[in-house]
Amino acid sequence: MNRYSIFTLARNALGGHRGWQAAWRSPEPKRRYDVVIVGGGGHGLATAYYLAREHGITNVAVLEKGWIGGGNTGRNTTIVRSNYLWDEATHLYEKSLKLWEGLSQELNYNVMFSQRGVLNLGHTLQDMRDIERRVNANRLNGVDGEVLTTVQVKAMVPIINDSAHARYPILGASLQRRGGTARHDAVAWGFARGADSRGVDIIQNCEVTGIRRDGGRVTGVDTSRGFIEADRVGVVAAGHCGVLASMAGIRLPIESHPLQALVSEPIKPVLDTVVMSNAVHGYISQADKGDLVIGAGIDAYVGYGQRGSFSTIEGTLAAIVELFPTFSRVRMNRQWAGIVDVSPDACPIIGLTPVKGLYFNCGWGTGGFKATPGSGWVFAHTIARGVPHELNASFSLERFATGRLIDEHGAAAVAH
Amino acid sequence: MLMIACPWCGPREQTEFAYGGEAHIARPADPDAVDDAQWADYLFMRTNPKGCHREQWNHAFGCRRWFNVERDTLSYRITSVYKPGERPAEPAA
Amino acid sequence: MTSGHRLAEGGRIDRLKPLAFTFNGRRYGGFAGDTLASALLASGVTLVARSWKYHRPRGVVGAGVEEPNAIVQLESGAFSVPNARATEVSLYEGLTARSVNCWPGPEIDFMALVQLFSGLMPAGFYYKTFMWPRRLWKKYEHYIRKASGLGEAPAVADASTYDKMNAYCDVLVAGAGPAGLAAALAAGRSGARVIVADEQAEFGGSLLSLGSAPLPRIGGRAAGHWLDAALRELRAMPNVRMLPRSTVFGYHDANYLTIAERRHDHLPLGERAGCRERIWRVRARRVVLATGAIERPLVFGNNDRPGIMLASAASTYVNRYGVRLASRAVVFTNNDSAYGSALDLYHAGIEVAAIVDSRRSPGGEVVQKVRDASIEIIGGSVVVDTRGRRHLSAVRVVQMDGERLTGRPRHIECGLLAMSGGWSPVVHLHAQSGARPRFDVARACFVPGEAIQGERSAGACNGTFDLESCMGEGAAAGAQAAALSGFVARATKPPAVEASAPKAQPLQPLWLVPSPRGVSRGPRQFVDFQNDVSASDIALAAREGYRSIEHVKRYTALGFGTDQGKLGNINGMAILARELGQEISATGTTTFRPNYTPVTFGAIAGRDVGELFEPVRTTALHAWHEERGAVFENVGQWKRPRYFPRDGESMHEAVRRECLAARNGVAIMDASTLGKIDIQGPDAATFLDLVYTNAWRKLAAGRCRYGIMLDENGMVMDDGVTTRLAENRYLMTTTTGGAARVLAWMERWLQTEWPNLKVYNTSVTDHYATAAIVGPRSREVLSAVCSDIDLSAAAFPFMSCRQGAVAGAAARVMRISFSGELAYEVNVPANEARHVWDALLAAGAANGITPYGTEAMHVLRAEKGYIIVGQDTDGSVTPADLGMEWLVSKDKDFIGRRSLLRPDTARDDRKQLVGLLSEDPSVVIPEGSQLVDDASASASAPVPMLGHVTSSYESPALGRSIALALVKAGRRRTGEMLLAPLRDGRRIRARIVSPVFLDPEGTRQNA
Amino acid sequence: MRDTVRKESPLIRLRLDASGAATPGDSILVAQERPFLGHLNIRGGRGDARFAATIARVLGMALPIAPNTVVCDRDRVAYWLGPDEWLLVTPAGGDTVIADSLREALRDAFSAVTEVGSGQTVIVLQGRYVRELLSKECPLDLLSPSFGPSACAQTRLAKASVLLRPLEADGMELIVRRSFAEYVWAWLSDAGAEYGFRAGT
Ligand SMILES: Cc1cc2nc3c(=O)[nH]c(=O)nc-3n(C[C@H](O)[C@H](O)[C@H](O)COP(=O)(O)OP(=O)(O)OC[C@H]3O[C@@H](n4cnc5c(N)ncnc54)[C@H](O)[C@@H]3O)c2cc1C
Ligand SMILES: NC(=O)c1ccc[n+]([C@@H]2O[C@H](COP(=O)([O-])OP(=O)(O)OC[C@H]3O[C@@H](n4cnc5c(N)ncnc54)[C@H](O)[C@@H]3O)[C@@H](O)[C@H]2O)c1
Ligand SMILES: Cc1cc2nc3c(=O)[nH]c(=O)nc-3n(C[C@H](O)[C@H](O)[C@H](O)COP(=O)(O)O)c2cc1C
Ligand SMILES: [Zn+2]
Repeated sequence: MNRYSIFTLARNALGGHRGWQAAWRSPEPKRRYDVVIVGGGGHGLATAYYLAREHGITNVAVLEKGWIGGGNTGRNTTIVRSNYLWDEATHLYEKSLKLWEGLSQELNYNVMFSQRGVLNLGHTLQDMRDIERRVNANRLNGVDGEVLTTVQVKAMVPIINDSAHARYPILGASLQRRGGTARHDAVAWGFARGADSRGVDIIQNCEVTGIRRDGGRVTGVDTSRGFIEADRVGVVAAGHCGVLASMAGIRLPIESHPLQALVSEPIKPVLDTVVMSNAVHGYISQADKGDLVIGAGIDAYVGYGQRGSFSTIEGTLAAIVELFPTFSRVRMNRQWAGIVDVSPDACPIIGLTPVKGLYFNCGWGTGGFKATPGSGWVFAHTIARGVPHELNASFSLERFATGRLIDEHGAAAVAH
Repeated sequence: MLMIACPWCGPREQTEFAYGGEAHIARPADPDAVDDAQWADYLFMRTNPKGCHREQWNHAFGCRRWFNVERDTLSYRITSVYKPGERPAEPAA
Repeated sequence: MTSGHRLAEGGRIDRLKPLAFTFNGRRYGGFAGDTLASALLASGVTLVARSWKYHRPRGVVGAGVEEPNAIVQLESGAFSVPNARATEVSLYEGLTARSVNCWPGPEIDFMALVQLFSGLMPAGFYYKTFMWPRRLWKKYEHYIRKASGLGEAPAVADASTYDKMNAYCDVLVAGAGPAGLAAALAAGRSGARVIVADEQAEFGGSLLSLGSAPLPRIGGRAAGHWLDAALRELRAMPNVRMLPRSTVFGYHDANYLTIAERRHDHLPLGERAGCRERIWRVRARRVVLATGAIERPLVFGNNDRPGIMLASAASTYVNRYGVRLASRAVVFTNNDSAYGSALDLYHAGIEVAAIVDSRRSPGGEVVQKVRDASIEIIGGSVVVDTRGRRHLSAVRVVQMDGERLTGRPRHIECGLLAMSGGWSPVVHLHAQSGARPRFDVARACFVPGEAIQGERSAGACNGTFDLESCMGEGAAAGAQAAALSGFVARATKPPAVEASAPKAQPLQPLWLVPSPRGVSRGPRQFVDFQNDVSASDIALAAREGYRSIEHVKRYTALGFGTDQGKLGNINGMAILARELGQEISATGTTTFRPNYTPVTFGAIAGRDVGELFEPVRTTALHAWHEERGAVFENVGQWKRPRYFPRDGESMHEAVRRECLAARNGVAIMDASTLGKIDIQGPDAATFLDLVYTNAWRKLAAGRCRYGIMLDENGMVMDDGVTTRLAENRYLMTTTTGGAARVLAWMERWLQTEWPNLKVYNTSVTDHYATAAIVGPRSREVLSAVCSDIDLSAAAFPFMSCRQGAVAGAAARVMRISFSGELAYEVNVPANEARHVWDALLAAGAANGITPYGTEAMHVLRAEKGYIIVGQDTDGSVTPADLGMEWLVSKDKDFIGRRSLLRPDTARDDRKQLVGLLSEDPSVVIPEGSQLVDDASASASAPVPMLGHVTSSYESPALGRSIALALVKAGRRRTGEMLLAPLRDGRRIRARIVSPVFLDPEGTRQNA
Repeated sequence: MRDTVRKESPLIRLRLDASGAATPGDSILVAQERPFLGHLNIRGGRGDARFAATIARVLGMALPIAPNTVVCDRDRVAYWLGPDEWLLVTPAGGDTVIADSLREALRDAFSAVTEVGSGQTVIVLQGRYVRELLSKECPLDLLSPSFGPSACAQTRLAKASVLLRPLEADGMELIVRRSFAEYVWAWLSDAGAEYGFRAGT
């Protein structure tokens, strides 16, 4: 593997950059692997990477029906934070955040993880109570958090509408300074390169069309490129996990919905912080390229079309202009959607299934990008050991039968 | 942007409606007769298909009636609309 | 014949209307009808921008929405527009614009120093660098950010307003070139409702750019006359709506299209009135796409210098705007259409030094015409490089044999290079509709594929490039669309076209001009001008394994710009295909998404900002509250008085006064926002038994009962008091925020799960206003205005309801209490509310009746340990958690019951509602505080938490602070001391007590 | 006694009574509130043939059976709201008497009659551009001639629910909920400014 650095870059510049190797190979699938990972999004690639790195399991294939990172990993608003409400969620996302903090160096691939701070605005008295509760819990859990007044919010984000006469005036906010954004595509590519260099086969344009089992055990997967044998299969297919579950004859408490996003034309830097608002429902950051990256709402209906309703975009931009009146004349350049896998408690399902050797990692819904390294880390552990890590033990499928939900809806914070 | 034919009011725009999720999930007649897993199945498990989906909609800004829609979740095309208690029209051969 | 850079005659500009404008601080002149781009070119300004990454000098390349380079900041202050395309900006008097992304200006740009390092900056270089040392990334990124972005967001709020319109039509025609106009005429004549939209200021599309030379005749008259007549006819049709300056920017499901109409920006600032832009949301039965085609640039060395532009753009500047682009030009092409451009230049008096044609032996009618004009044609040759500092000065032409360059290079001096690599049909809307364009090898372009929705493409966007066929297709598509919408379209023959584009010789695909030194070492061959993506970047991406066109797009930023790759994408795809040894069809396109061109946020937000962002719901007593100086709180969409400060009072003082009045005298509150649902029918009790946890059948008429309802997961979702008005009639109250949700919830169960239950629900939230009269003196006050109800405790006990007249209004009076005091809630028709309220205040004046708001209400209820759903619960709380097992019937089913039996939900050590008393009674524990026990208080993170404070107040009645909290196994811990560690380092000690702080026996409310 | 009760309409705070009369014209669009009318919500008829007959007998008029239509009878208008739901709008004060007699007559039928007159109000718009104005944020095809007198529709206007009824000669009646009335009015006057929106009495 070529090392990436300013020196190798300079050296290659002399040769017209013709010396670079492929970041990952494009091998033909083998007949058998120790572990097959279904889904070449960030989570699947991270799982393969950590399987190889942490557990020495390298006879692994990542099967991706399209191009790696082309699912939600490549179409999300890239917000990373760990200030969740419930302990279980906080610990999982904090593990992830810690991994983010060294990820570029670890992968030798700059994923542009940018800790520019995440603000969650409060607009009602109850919002503020919830913010207090969450920030207090975060700090006791060892996660950084602050509660800001309106004046402090304004000082951080001078262009925000702090009018007391706004329909829903800003009453304050929570701030996690270690939160921020990352370059989504680079995350997929960096993990792919890391996994590939440790022997993992990344196989694109390979759609899993069936999950074979022998009684209660998984034996492999049928794909658009033939049958691939494996006695451990980890499914990390986000919006498509329901489809894959039905291939294995199991049902999941998941619905797949379109979640839209949009970007403005690139403008000079004006917004240095990630701003999220639940009550006014908009969230926004400015990418390093200059475009404003804006998350639009989720459409209520089940949808696999990677597109949503225009009315949702209208509502989102009204919220953005309400929060940032000076953005009124900025123009929207492009919009798109992903397919998010929403669970009843807005928390993921990571663990074993009734089928032996078959593992699922899904339900990240509108907020799993930030979990990418952590999710891969715990899932690798779960697959390697056959039991969940303590960080994901609570995120089992059984919780829906026992009632032990981890209800992040209660946090009254959008889960991005 | 869907156009949904309310069985009473006729075609109306999506923004007049509220979505209600998968249809034909019957509440267990005797909840005590089912075990926790079966109850969880009723409460949470969804078929969530990529393709033909039968789902509930409510004409919230109109006649406030609930009804069923059969819709393709990939193309978003609506293939049938029918009242509660009815079955969808068989697709024309 | 010419004066400077403007032709003496011709074009659609009005030379009698000169306009002055400012660009980069210098004043220039133009004419009405100009765009900013044409006016700049006619003023001799060709260097208008610097490129995004390398800060290379750039000029105008196109003449329309495809323009990647000429991005300007228009105006300033509240009128500022970032990233306007000079080619789209209509000139007006006083226009001010400046270049973006360069400092101090495009001529001298210090940022251009980065060109020295451009070798270190191939595609994706940042993924390989800026990683060490780790902590410096923030700094690196700071500079990366500074260098990025084009224009600037305005610094002040927008002064303009925006509008939206819903519209239905039978036929929507997108694009009003010859194909679109033919379609609109055919459909319009049938009587169908037609909308025809075009993004340009004038209708006519490519007809507006026709030169005087090979001028086609349509229907026997000059093309311009045909156009005028067509527009006259369309304007006269009442069923046709014409929308100029209107871009169809999105094609959504179910033939729903969105159009952005720009109504203002072509006017001088002082003349702008009404809304600036209007979004049309169109439901079309059928759609005719007639969006034309965009010419393709050619990819060769240093193909980005100012002075190099599309051949069709050159024609447009000459023909439509009368711009004399240069004195000497070279044309570089692989197809016939640029020959027309050469003739346009020639007829405008521009010397055409040569046509460089990659085809070995160009021939045919148009070629002959060029030969007749004594223009040299250099066949089988390509331009491989160009010269010039800030403007093109010469091109280097080499013979090409297959892929090989041969022979001696030849330098030709010129100030304009007009290039044409063929045409790309604008298949964007077709693709957005869900259809898949397919690559047509013969025509070497993507053309529309099979339609998925009710649309059809006609004209150049369909890959049809001669005028007569374009019009024929348009007319046919328009007639068909009308017919499919149920109209009878008379089969009118499309007008005959004479002398349109003469029979063409086939184009020779030329996606990448071979580079003399190889793609990676030779001069940069730009593919995407805006994002500085060159052919070598694409090759590098392919080499590094980014093989999908989607990866290449994301790795190189190809097509990521404000132009969305309208010029460059196709060349990029073809270059990638070549690198991978694939067919172009195998490489495919990236996904076409809205918006076709960028749309203003404000327009999409429309009126839903400011005052109209969300409805403000107010009660019938709102005016009174305002008069009394209430401070309001948002509760859902409602405005509720939070407290009523008297002169100079703080909130604290006001709330204290209000609470004491309720406890000691009499106080009054507007409770109208509570949801009220009139439930009628023989099965009403059965139904209530299902939606509430407790039992309802035995409640006597005239009696009230508190109930909580659960979601099916067993968690508390709402609560309230319901009154049995009659045998088969109940009046349910809900929380303010929950009213709509609860009604919808109940309707859903009734209609879908239990349709056999005979129950009707009717919302009466708005019909009744409610005044709560609270306090030991409340009976006295009420009796003064209500003589026909016996208010004595015996005749009208707690939790019952009576009908009678209050201040003359027909009222329902409920003796219920959310404060623990003797209290009455008076419901009257809202139209009569103010009358009754005034009477109650007058009657209570002697007793010092005190209006109170939600804050005092919260204190009063907390003293009694009454919960607020949403504050003391959060969607994960069961009745048992709240200590309300007594409200949960064991003898019947109800929604959520089964869930309560699950092992986790039935645990008895869940978080439970308790009271908390801080050790220091003067300390109010902040709401949201987390609670820990002594043992873990000094532990390091993660500190185990036991629960949190949900409500916390100073209680005037108790003379100390009180709080409610949810605590793990809280009831068992009663008496234990917990700690609330605050963020400021303080730790508040508090003891767990019963949540009922006041009058647990209920003597006061039963008084 | 009741007569002495002072009433206030949902739009009282706008002081429309002070705004004077205006006549609709090409550049003027006039809006008026019709306050204090009687509004009765009537439910019933699910599988009960007698219901319609009883209503017709008591009211002396039939309820509209076709969805989204109205039946007008002198000064009363009955609106179809749903397959078992109607709205009857009567002159001021007329609702109480009718409600009582309906309840009496429908004593044995599964039905509900509910006064909602204070919970909503009527706004009448008049002028050439009324439908265009409403089209801005109402998703119905209002410019279609099929939405004419005798039709009605419950729909959405911006973020409020409204019940629309076309009147003769460019008129449109809007029935809105009390707590949304000021919002709807504010929206109408903002969006209607370009058509010369005026309050009339
Ligand atoms: C608009 C939007 C905004 C968001 N914003 C945020 C945010 O700000 N912060 C945040 O933390 N999260 C956010 N999310 C959520 C986040 O994107 C996802 O949770 C996360 O990226 C999921 O990663 P993944 O790797 O599990 O899924 P994906 O990246 O979707 O990967 C799953 C992969 O599985 C593949 N696949 C599916 N079926 C098959 C099959 N049968 N065979 C083979 N392969 C298959 C898919 O092609 C896909 O590539 C957002 C999501 C969206 C859509
Ligand atoms: N000689 C050649 O090779 C060649 C190639 C291409 C076109 N042509 C000529 O060009 C003409 C094509 O006619 P046509 O009518 O098909 O196209 P056109 O280019 O004349 O008209 C298309 C119109 O649609 C507008 N438009 C495009 N997208 C739009 C959108 N999303 N919203 C609103 N407006 C939009 C454009 O601004 C333009 O005005 C013919 O005369 C043809 O001969 C010739
Ligand atoms: C964080 C982020 C920033 C983006 N910025 C841009 C941008 O500046 N320009 C652009 O054209 N698209 C941008 N996109 C959108 C992509 O072009 C693309 O629409 C998205 O990845 C979804 O893929 P699809 O449209 O091919 O389905 C961005 C996407 C993301 C997730
Ligand atoms: Zn309906």
